[in-house]
Amino acid sequence: MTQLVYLIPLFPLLGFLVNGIFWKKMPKNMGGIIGSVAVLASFVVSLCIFFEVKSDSFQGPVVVNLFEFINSGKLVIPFSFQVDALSSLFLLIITGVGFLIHVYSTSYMHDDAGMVKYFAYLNLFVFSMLLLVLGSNYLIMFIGWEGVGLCSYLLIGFWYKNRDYTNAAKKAFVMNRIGDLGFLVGMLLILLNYGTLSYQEFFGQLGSSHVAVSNNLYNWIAICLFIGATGKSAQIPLFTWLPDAMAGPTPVSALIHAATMVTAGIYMIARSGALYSLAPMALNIVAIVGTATALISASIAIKQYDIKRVLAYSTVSQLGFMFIALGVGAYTTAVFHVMTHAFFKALLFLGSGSVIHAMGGEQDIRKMGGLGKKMRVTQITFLIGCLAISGIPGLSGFFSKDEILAAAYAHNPMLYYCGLAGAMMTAFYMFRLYFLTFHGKFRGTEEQHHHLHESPAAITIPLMVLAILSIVGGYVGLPAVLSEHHSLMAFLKPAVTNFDPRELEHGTEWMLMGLSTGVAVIMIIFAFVRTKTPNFSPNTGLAKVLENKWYVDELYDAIIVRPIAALSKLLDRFMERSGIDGFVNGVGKGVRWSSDRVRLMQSGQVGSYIFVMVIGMVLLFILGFFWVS
Amino acid sequence: MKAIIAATIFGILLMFASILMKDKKAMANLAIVFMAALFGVTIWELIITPVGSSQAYYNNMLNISYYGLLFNMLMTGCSLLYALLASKEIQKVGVHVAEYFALIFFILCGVFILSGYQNLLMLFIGIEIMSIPQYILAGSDKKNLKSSEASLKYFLMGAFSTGILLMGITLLYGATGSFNIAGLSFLQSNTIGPMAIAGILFVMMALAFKVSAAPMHMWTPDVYDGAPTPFTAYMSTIVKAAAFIAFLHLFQFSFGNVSNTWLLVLSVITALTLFIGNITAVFQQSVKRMLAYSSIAQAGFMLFAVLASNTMAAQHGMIIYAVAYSVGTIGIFSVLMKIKDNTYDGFNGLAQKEPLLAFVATIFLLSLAGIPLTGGFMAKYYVVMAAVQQGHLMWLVIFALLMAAISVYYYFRVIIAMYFKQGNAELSSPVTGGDKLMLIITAILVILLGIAPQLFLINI
Amino acid sequence: MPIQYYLFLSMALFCIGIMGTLMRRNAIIIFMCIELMLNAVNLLMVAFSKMYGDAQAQVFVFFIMVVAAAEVSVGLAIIVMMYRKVHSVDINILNRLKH
Amino acid sequence: MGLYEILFWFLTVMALGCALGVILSRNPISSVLFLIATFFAISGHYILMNAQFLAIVNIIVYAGAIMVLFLFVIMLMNLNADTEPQKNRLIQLAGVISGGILFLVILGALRNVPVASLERTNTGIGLIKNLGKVLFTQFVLPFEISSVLFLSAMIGAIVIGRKE
Repeated sequence: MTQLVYLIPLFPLLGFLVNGIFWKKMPKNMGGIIGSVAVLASFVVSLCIFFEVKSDSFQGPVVVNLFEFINSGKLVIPFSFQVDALSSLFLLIITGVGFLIHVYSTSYMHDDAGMVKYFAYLNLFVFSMLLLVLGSNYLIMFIGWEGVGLCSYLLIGFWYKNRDYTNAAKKAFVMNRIGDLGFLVGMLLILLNYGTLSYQEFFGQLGSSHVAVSNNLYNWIAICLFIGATGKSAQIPLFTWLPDAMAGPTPVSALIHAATMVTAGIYMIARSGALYSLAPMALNIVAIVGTATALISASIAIKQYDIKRVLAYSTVSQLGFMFIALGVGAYTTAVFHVMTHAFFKALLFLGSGSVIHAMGGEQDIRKMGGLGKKMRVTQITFLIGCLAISGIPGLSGFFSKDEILAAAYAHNPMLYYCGLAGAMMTAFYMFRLYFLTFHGKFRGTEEQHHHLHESPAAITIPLMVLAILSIVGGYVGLPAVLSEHHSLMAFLKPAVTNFDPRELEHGTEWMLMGLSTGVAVIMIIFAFVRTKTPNFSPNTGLAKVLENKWYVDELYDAIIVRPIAALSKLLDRFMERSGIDGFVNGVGKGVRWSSDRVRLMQSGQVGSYIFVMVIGMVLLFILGFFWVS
Repeated sequence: MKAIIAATIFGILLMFASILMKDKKAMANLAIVFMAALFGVTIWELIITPVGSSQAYYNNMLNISYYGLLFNMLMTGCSLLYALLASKEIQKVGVHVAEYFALIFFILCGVFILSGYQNLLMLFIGIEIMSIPQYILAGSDKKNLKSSEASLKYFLMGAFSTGILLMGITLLYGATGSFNIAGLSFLQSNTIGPMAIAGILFVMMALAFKVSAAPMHMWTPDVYDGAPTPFTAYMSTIVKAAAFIAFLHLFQFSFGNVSNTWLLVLSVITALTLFIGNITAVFQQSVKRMLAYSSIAQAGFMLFAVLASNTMAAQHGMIIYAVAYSVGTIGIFSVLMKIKDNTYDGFNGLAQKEPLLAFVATIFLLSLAGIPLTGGFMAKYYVVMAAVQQGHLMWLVIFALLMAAISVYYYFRVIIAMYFKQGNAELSSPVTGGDKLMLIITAILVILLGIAPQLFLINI
Repeated sequence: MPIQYYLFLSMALFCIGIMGTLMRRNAIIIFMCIELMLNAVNLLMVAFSKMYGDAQAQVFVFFIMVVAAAEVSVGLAIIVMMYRKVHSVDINILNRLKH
Repeated sequence: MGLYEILFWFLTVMALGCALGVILSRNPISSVLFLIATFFAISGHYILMNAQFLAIVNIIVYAGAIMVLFLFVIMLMNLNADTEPQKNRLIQLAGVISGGILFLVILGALRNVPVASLERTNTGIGLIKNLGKVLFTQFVLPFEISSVLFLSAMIGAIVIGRKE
């Protein structure tokens, strides 16, 4: 069965091709069905492979060679897939959640003229994501990595009639490219020092002595890869694109910006666990960045009024939690949280989509309220999601978050307290959102009120499935105090090198669990009290800073975007706009005379071009003659 | 050698055919048939040559290797693609259709010489055979003052660079007493003196001019902008690739021995080229001009192959880059030729009006930007990998990647205009079924290069 | 005569040619300066030929003349074409293409 | 200082002086004439180096054909000192300085070139017979290929020169 792994990305690719080629002629429903069936087929194959990997007879990772990709002298890179516990788990998450979101989209996007195109993009995304997790070397991972970035760009900008949306898409793409740069450099460092990009060969050489390297190299490679991860997984400093990316259709936010693509960075680091274990400095950086992201974005989420933005900042914050887990070496725990987060965050996004659908496109929670009466299913499933993310015992989020906190505590109590503060804020903003949306009085217009209705089955069924998963998803990884057997960890053990947080004393663990639960409950009650009488007066002081997202975008604008634009403009003038005249004119009237003179040289065109050539030649000659020798 | 003779003969035949045939379209079709025949000749020559062998001709004037023949074959293939895509536009430029095509055949003759020269005289003649037709083609749209201006500018600067090249060749001769670049007495690391270094630097500058590398790039935007678009497409692709193969050839066979003398200078040139090309492309308002600057930026990447000329990956990378860049650029230019207004605004809303045109244009732009699964990515990957293997160039590689990230901005501006903006993109001529077919084939080639680059590196 | 004398003479002529291209605005004069550069190269080539006692370099000079002749015919044709349009050979008026 | 040296220095001064005349004279016609004089000086150098045939060819081809073509064009356009646009002094100065720096840089780089003296004896390689032999044996390929160059130039004259 593992030899058939190429089928998994093949189905979405076919779906993309069919939908992409015939998007003008295809009936809308047909496009949705093709898209969903393609992902369903992949899901079925993934399930089969998952069970095969899970069975005892499965021996180690299987590498399936498809064809030779690059063959150049010493370097041979095949196009091959690697099947092991880690990739098969991600396959399930991607295709499973992906399928539910496809089904949801058939209803959600029904009124959109570009529905077939939308499904084509979505399938292309699933294809790229599968490539990312299936590849057996960093190059294929990178191809998938860029592919998902491109699809995210296309889907964020899907409703391109709004100018802000295309800007958001551009921002997402540029930020991702900056991160990709780090990834690429890391990849090149590996290539330079080890002559291979394949996971198995690279990790195999890591510990061995014949590649004489210092720990510094490990750290550098690990940091470069992590820069890539910060871009894709929206960590500080490259996180501002994710909230803006909410411009895309809601199912896209659920699939790409919550469940799958943004977790690619976690996948990458978990995959490279063998490397990170040798790079303590890089791990510390990961942990610190993760903590900072978790706290800052959670604090921003507290004061947001756009339902999707709250969820977006919450996603950033949860990703921060995952990075904390990675940073303390608990890779499986991070993967565990990826899984549970995929369930409950997809649920929350889809729930918010259902709300937005009912409200006729309104996303401001100040204009909602009391929706619970009209939308029972959405309310209940949303509540389950909120409980799960807040870490209420018995739901999936509790188990994974608790494991992260325990691991952090074992590593460094300081990290634990920060994490706890993050969890506290999470519970508050989620329930603030929940209460403002579903309870109290309706604050929208009369017309919206009239239109309120529960969504159709294609929307509610995925909600219900995800709600069930959000409840039971955590039972694959019970904490040590409750069970001796942590099935997820046992499953991932062959694929992921790991630190086991369960070495804590039982008493300590009970205490940690109790503390986080207690805090969550208190915050929920606090949120309930605060939202009883909603007060939307303009914010002042810290709240205003939070509402404006700590002014991070403005900061970037001032220190990066503007200087680059200015430099570009300057060069443009200086080099090409026959422009020393322009430059000199700008200095003032006093130099107009000389401006006139200088302009004569520049407007000489051919003459000035040859002039630049000669000057350049002279300088390079000086460099070549007197510098080198 | 067969290809050189065939290209010349086809060119001459076309000149005579223009006496007999007055119909432009028939002329163009005849030229396409000839081009296909030339493609056949290059394939035949490739097949009968044993893998990895090389054959010297006429007292080592030429030394045609399998690698060079493969390059010839691929470039002729690209020329065929170009002829098919652009023949209608070429007919619009002026009345001398047969002459234009004859010049293109002569340029190809120069290309074939440059892929296998072994004597500096052949390098000089090859470059001139390639350049003089370009001066003429640039000025062929006589109704348009811009075209004449481009031609004159190109001519003056080109002649200037010829002087530089000749000075370099003379100094190299003075230092070694030989014109044979693979000769035993030519440039050995233990005997190299200041005169040889001066020669190397002069030749490097002149070749930098031909591949439009900074600081010798100044002609590029003006000439590419002013020349008739179909000829810009040819000048910026096949001709440039040939200049690069000449560059690589020289550095691989002779200058490679003494790389410590020029590596720093060439790295600085590469960095400058990348910087100027990418940064200035950002601020352009005309897509045609943006493509001119982007061709400077792409040249910066191709210089990586020259920098690492002694590695296998560099030689593979050069072929992949030449093909990927040529095919992608020919593709995007043939889309550009269909658009009436060459500014970014001219592309607004193209996706609504001509979805196929917009789609293939997107693929070409993605390839130029180096997004994975397109040829452009593979090409960049190969050359960067070669530079990494060479060592000592990590700073340049990182800088190049940064610049590649910037390049996404201006390539994507076109995509945004096509897909995300409202507008009524006007076409200069209707897109026929044949055009569509050719564009789809071109796009498939771009993707194929990205998925299976090995297909294009037959046996090397 | 030491070869240096010819080397420096030729370099001096070459650089005078370059100065000329930088100083003048008349396209024809610029072109003439380029011819001067080519002649400087020819002179040096012949000197080296004498130094090595090798006829190759003199044949090379031949080819340079051949190419120069071809370039002149094309170049003057282009200049004349330009003159017909704008009635000037001043390169400063060639500024429709910029930015 | 023998006749050889006197001739050498005379021709050198003449070549440099006339070259300066080319770039400094205001009247295009005198520029052309100065250039022709430079070519004569260079031909004189060729004779000193026993490249007799090249000396003749240089005069016939360059001074005789190419420069006459230039003169034709200049007279056709009726250019003279008054119509010749002049660049600004500053720019001219910049041109002189950058050209001069280039000269100095090359001079500095090449000052250590090993000294080799050119023999005064006549080796006979510059005779038409020897050159012909080399040209038609060793260099036969470039000789044939340069015909392509002339074909292109011919086409250029047609495409560019002919009125439509």
